[in-house]
Amino acid sequence: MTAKPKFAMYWAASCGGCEIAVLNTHEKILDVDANFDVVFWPVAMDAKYKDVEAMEDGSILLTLFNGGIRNDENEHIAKLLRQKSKILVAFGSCACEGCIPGLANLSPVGDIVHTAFNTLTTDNPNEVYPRTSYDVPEGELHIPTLSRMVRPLEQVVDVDYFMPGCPPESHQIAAVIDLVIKVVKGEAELPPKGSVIGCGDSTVCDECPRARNVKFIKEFKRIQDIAPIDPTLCLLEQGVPCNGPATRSGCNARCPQAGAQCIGCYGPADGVLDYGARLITAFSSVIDANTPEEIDHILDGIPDPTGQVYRFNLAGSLLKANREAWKVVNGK
Amino acid sequence: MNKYLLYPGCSMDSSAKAYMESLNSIVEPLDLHLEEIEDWNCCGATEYLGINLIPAYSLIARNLALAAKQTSDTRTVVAPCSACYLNLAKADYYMQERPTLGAKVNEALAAGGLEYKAGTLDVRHLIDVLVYDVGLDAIRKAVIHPLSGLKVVPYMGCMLPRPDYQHRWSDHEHPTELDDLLRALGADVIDYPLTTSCCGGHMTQIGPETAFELIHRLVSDADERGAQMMVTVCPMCQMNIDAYQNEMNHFFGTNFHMPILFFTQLMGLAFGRKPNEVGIGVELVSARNALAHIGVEVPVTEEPAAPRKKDEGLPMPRRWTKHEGKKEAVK
Amino acid sequence: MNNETFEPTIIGFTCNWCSYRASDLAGTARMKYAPNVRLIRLMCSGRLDPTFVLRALSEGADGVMITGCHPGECHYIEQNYKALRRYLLLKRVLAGMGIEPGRVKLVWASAAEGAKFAAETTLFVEEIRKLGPLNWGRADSGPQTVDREVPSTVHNPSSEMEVPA
Amino acid sequence: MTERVGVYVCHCGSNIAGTVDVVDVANWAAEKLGRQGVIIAREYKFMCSSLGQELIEKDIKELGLTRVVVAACSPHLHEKTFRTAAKNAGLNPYLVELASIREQVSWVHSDKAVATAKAKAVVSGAVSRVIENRPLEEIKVPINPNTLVVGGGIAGIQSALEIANAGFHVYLVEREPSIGGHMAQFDKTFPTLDCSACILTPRMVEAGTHPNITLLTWSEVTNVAGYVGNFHVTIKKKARFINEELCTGCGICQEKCPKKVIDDVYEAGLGYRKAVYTPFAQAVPNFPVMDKENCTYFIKGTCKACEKFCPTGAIDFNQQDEMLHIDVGNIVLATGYDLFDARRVSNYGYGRLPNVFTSLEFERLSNAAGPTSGNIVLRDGKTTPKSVGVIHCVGSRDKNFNNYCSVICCMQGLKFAHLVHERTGATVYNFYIDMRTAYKAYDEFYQRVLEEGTLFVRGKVAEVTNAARNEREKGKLIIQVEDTLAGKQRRIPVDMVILSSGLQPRKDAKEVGKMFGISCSMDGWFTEKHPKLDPVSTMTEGIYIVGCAQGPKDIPSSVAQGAAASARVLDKILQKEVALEPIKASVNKEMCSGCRICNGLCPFNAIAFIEDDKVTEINPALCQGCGTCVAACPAGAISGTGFSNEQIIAQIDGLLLRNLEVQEAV
Repeated sequence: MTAKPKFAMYWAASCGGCEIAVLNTHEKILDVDANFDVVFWPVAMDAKYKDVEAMEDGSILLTLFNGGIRNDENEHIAKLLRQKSKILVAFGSCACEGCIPGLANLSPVGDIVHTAFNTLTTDNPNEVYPRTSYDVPEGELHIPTLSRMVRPLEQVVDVDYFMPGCPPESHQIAAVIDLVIKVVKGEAELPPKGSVIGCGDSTVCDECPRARNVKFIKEFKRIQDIAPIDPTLCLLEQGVPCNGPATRSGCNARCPQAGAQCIGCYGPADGVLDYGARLITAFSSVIDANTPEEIDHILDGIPDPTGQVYRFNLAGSLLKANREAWKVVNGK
Repeated sequence: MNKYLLYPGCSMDSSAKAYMESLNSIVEPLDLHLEEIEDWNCCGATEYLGINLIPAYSLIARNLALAAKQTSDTRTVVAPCSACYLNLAKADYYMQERPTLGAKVNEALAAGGLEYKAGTLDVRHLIDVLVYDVGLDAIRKAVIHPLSGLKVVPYMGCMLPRPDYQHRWSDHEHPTELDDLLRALGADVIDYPLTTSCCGGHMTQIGPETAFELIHRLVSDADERGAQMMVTVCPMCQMNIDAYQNEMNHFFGTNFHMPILFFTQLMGLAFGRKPNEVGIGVELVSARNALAHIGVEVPVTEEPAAPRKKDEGLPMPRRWTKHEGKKEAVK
Repeated sequence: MNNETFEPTIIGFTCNWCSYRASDLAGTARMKYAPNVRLIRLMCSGRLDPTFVLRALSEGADGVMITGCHPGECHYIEQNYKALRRYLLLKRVLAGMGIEPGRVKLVWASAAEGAKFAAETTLFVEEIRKLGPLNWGRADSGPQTVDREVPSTVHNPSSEMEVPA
Repeated sequence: MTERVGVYVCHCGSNIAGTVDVVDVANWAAEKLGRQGVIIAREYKFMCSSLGQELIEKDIKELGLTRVVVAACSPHLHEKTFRTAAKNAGLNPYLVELASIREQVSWVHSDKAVATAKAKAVVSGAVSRVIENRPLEEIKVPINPNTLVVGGGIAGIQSALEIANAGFHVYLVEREPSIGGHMAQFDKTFPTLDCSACILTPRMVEAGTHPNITLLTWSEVTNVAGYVGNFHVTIKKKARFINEELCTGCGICQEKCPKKVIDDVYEAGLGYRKAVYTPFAQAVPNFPVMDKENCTYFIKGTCKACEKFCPTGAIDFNQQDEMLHIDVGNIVLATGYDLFDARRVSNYGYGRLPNVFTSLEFERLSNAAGPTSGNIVLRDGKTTPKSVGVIHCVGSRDKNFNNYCSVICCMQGLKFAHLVHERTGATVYNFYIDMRTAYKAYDEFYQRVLEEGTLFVRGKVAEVTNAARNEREKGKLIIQVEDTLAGKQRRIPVDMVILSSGLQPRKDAKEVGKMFGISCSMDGWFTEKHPKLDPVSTMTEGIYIVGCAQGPKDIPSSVAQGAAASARVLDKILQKEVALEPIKASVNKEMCSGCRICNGLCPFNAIAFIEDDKVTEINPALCQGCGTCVAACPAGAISGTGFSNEQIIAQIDGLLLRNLEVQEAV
C-alpha cells in the first residue's frame, strides 16, 4: 500500500475561526484522515517546526494556510510550508486579503503596540514594553518581531489557490476536500493555478433572495436606524450600505438572509484589482443627487467609509495600508 | 413670529427719528420682534469706504461680529436705513469673496476680541422682511384705515436694489416691493419711473447745485404725476427731499410742495395709529394737506379691486413679477 | 525633499469630448503650462473607475487630476454627475488612508476652455508641489523590503523602534 | 504571446522636433521598451504623409507587427489616418494607438529636456496600452428610411421638403396648430423686403400636401428611444376637438365662438383670437383647434356654439389625446427660438410704458394681416407716432442677460426703421452698439436706410422713461443714451420705442435635448458636432439640428441648414446601413449577480434587466460607449471595448514608467 498523501494546516495572524470551520464539516473530517496523512496541524496535533524543516521539499501534497503575515515567525513558516508543499492554499480571508487583522494597517505599528500596552485599559504603570530578545541564564530568548504591516500570504510567497471567507463556509470546505480526494484518486483535475476556489463566480446578490429594483438612494442609514426594515427587499435599496454587490458569492448570502447587511468577507469577484474601489462605485452609483452639497450630505450616512469598503480587504488592496503605516516612525 | 436682530444706524436716532417711532408702532400689529444689536456703532455711511478700505470694512464688520456673537435665535440682521443695509451687505459679501480682505478685517476685529465669519448672517433691509417674511397678506390684515384716496409715488432710492449681492429684489432698475406694500395699505400708487434715481446723497454738502437738480427731477416728476406725497424707505432720501426742497424751490424759482414720509409712517396710520404716534408733524414739508385726503371719514372697505379702465386700445403685456424673474435667472 | 525643487508626477484623466479637446485646444493655441501631468483619455469622466486613481497613487503618482464636462453639459447627458458622486466618496476613503484631500482633484473644463485647462493644470501642479511627494509604498520601501532588506527597525534590538509582538 | 510593437515618432516638421528630441525618444523606445515587445522604433518627418503611412504599412507586412504606436498629434486629428493605414496592411485598425506628443507636449512646453522626458512617458503609456488593445470590428446597423422633423418653422419645412422630394417619407411634427413658425408672423423680410407670407405660404402648402410628408400639428414628441437608423419615437397628438375627416376649414366655428382670448403666440400678445381658432388665414393645416383652457364649454359646461353652427358636425368635444408610435432612422430638430423677454430689462420699461413694443409686436403691428391691418400706431390703437426709437441688442451682448449676439437684430432694426419711415414718415432713431450687417446685400440695405434719413446713435441705451425734465419731453418716452461718437449724453424724446429683442433658446431646450440625447451649450443652444465643419450634426449620430435651435440665425441661414441636414440624412438613408464605433460595454452573465446597480446609470436606456435570468444585459446598438456602467459594476462583470480596464491600468503603469522598473527588476 502506498503511503497516504500528506496534509498540513497552519494558522498565522488569524483568530482560529478557520479551524473551527474545518471541524464544522462534521464527518467529512474523517475523510481527511482516511485519505491523508496529517503531518502538521498545530491546532489539532503536536508538531515541531524542526519536524517540518526536516521534511523533503514538496513532500506535503496539500497545505491549508490561514492567517495573514504579521510577524517574522508567520513569514518564516509561510516560506517553509511553501517549500515543503506541492499545493499551498491561502485559506480564509486573512490569508487571502488580510481580513480583520489587516485593519491594523490603518495605524503605524508603533501605535498599535502603544495602544496594546499603554492605554487606559492596560495597567502598565512602568511603561514596560515587551522586547524581542531577552537574556536569561539559559541563554537568549526570542519572540517574533512584528512587521510593519499585515500582508496576505500571496505578498510573501507564491500561492496556488485562494479560498476566501471569514471563515470559509463549511459546505465549501467539504466540497474542496472532496475535490482534492478525487484528484488524488485520479478522478478529477485541479483547477488552473491561481484560481479562487470554494466559492461562486458572481457576487452575493446572486444568491440573495431579496427583491431588487433600480436603486435611488437619498439617505444612507445604519441598519439599526431603520424601522421597520423590509425583510424581502434589497438592503441597499433601503439605504443600508450592504457590501453584497461587490463581494464574491459562495456563502449563500448568509448575512442578508439573516437580516444583516453583507460586510464583505468573501472579498472581491474575479479579476477585481481593488475591492474597495468596487464598493465606492457601487455606493456612489445609487446616490440620487447632483450637487456636491447634497451628495456629501448623503455620504455622511456612511460614517467610516474606509472601514466600510476595506473591512476585510485593506491589506490586499492597492494601497495596502494607511500612509502613516508605511512610514518608519522614529521614536515613540 | 418674525424675529430679527436690529441694526438701527445713527440716523434713526436723529434725523430719521420719525422712522424709528413709526417702526416701533408697527412691530406689535405685525408680530415683529426686533432685538437691537448691543453696542453697535456707525456703519461709516457712504463716504468712509472710499477713504480707507480696511478700517471702513472693520467698522462695518464690528457690527456683524457683535450681531453674530449675540445670543439669539435668529441669524438675520435687519437694517431700516438703506445706506446701513448696503454697507452691512457689502462687508458680508466681500469678506467672503476676498479672503485676504476677510483676514485683514478679522485681524482688526481680533484687537477687540471679536471675529466675524462672513456668510453666517443674513443681512436684509426692513422692507424686504416686511414684504417677503411678514407678507403682504399679513399687512393687509393689519390695516384698519386703508389709505384709499391717497396718491403716492413710491421712492425706493438708489442704494437699496443695487448691486443686490444676495438677489433679494424683484428688479434692480425698477423694483416693485414698495409699490406692492403701499397698495396693500390701500393707497393709490402712481407708477414712478424715477423710483431708483439718486436723491443727491451728500452732494447737498459738496455741490448743492447738482443735488438741487436731482431733487428737482424727483419732486417735479412726482408732482407732474399728481402725487400728493412721496414715500421712501431711506433716511437719506427723506432728508434730501424734505429738508432741501425749500432751497431747491428757491434755486429753480419753483413752488413745489411735495411732502415725503417713511413707508412705516403710512403703515402706522393704516394700522390705526395717530399721526403723532408715527412721527408725523416733524417733517419740514408738511404732510397735513396730503393726509387730509384720508381723513377718518373714509369708510373702511374691503380692498377694492383695482379699477381697470376699459381697454380701448391694444392690450398690455402681463405685469413682470419677481417669481418670473427668478425662473428666468435660473436657466 | 525640498518642495520647491520637487517635480511632481501627476496622472490626468480626461473626457474625450471636453477636457481632452480642451487640452488639444491649449496645444493648438500654444499655451504653455506645467509639464507634470500625463494624460489618459477616457470616453467620459463617468468611465473613471476609482481603481484607476488608486492604481496611479500606488504606482508612483503624486496626484491625480480628473477632468470632465461641466455639470449639465455631459456629452453622455449626465454621466459626469456619476463621476462627481464617485469622486466625493473616493476622497473620503482616501482621507481614511492618510492621503491629503488635495491630491485628487476634479476639474470641469469644456472643449472650448483650453486656457482654463492650462491654468488648472499649472495650478494643480503647484498645489501638489506644496504637498510634496507621495511616494506611495516606496519612500521608506515597501513591506517586502522591510523584511527582506532587514531594516534596523526590526532586527536591531538596540533600536528604539523595536516593536515586538 | 508576446506582441510585436512598432513605434513611430513624428517630427511634424519642427512642430514636434523643435521641442522634443524625437531621435532620442525613438532610440529610447527601442532600447527601454524592447522587453515589452517594441521591435522597431522609427522617427520620420511627417508620419501622416503618404510616405510616412507607407513606412508603417511596410513594417506591418515585413516585420509582422501586431501593434502600432504613432507618437504624433492628437488622436482627434489623425487616429483615423493611421488606423486606415494599418487596415490597408492587414492589421486590425484598433491595434493602433496614438501618443499625442504635439498637443500635449511640444506645443505646450518649452524646455527641450523636460518635453523629451514627458514624450517618453507618453510613448511608454501608449506602448503599454496598445499591448492590451484587442482587435475590434465596426458594428453595422440598418437604417430606417423614414425621417422625423421636429418643428415646422421655415428650417423644418425646408428640411422636410428636401427629403420628401428625394422620395423618402418624413414625419413633420409641430407643437402649434399650424406650421409656419416665426416667419409666418413677419410682414416683410430683410434685406429684400419680400412679403414674408408670399414666400412662405407656398412652402407651407407644399409641405401640407406632399404625399411623402405626414404632417402632425398640435403634436409633441414625448419620448425617443433607439439609436441612429432605428429610433422609436412616441408622439402625443393633442386633442383638437375637431374631427379632421369632417372639417372643411370653413371658419364658421371661429366666427361664432363667443370667447375672445389674447393671442400670445401668433399675435405676440397684441391681438385676439377665439377659443376655437386657426392662428391665421393661411394656416396649414386649415383645421382649427379648440383651446380647452379658454373654451366656455370646457370651463362652464355650457355653450357649444361652435357645435351648433358647424355645417359638417366636425366638432367633437370627446376627442382624446392620442399617442402615436413611429420608427425613423434619422431625426432633424428644428425647434427654433423664444423671443427674449424684454420685461427683464426693466429700465426699458416694456410692460410698464405702453408705447414700448417688442420686435415681434412690431412685426404684427406692421403686418397687413395683423391687429391694426398694418397701421403703425401707438398702443391706444389710433395715434400715428411722429418719432420712433429702435433699440438694438435688447437682452443680447449684455452680461446681465445673454452674452451672445442674436445675429438678426441689427438687420431687423433696420427693417423696422425702413417700415416706420415708409408708412408713417416719422423720424426714426436707431440706437446700436455695433452695426452688424454681414452677408449678401445686407450692408446695402443699411446704406439705403441711412439715405432714407434714419438717425443712428451709437451707444447702449441706459433707460427709457416717461419722467420728463422739460416741456419738450412732456408726454413722450425719453431715451437716455450716451452717444459714444459725439461723446455726450443725450435725451431723445420719442412717441414709440421698438425693442429689437434678441433670440433665446426655447424654454424647454434642455429637456428636449435630453430626450433626444444631445447637449446644450452654456447659453442653452443645441451643440453641434463641429462649429465649422459639421454644423448641423450632433454628437449623437442620426440627430441633426437646424435653424435657430442651433443658435440665432436669419432666414437664409435657417433654410440653408434645413437643406444641409437633409443632405446628411439622405446620405445616411442611401448608405442603407451605418457603422458604429465598436466602443461598447457588455455584461459577463456568469459574473453578473443581478444587483441592478448599473440599471439606473444609462441615459440611453441601453441597460436592461432580464427578470427571468436575474441578470442585466446591455444592448450594444443602444450603448454609446461612455463606460460609466463599466466603472460602476461592483462585481467587475461589465467590460468595455476600446477602453478596457486592462488598457487603462496598463497605460497608467506605462505613463508612470512602472513597466521599466518591473522589467529591470527581472
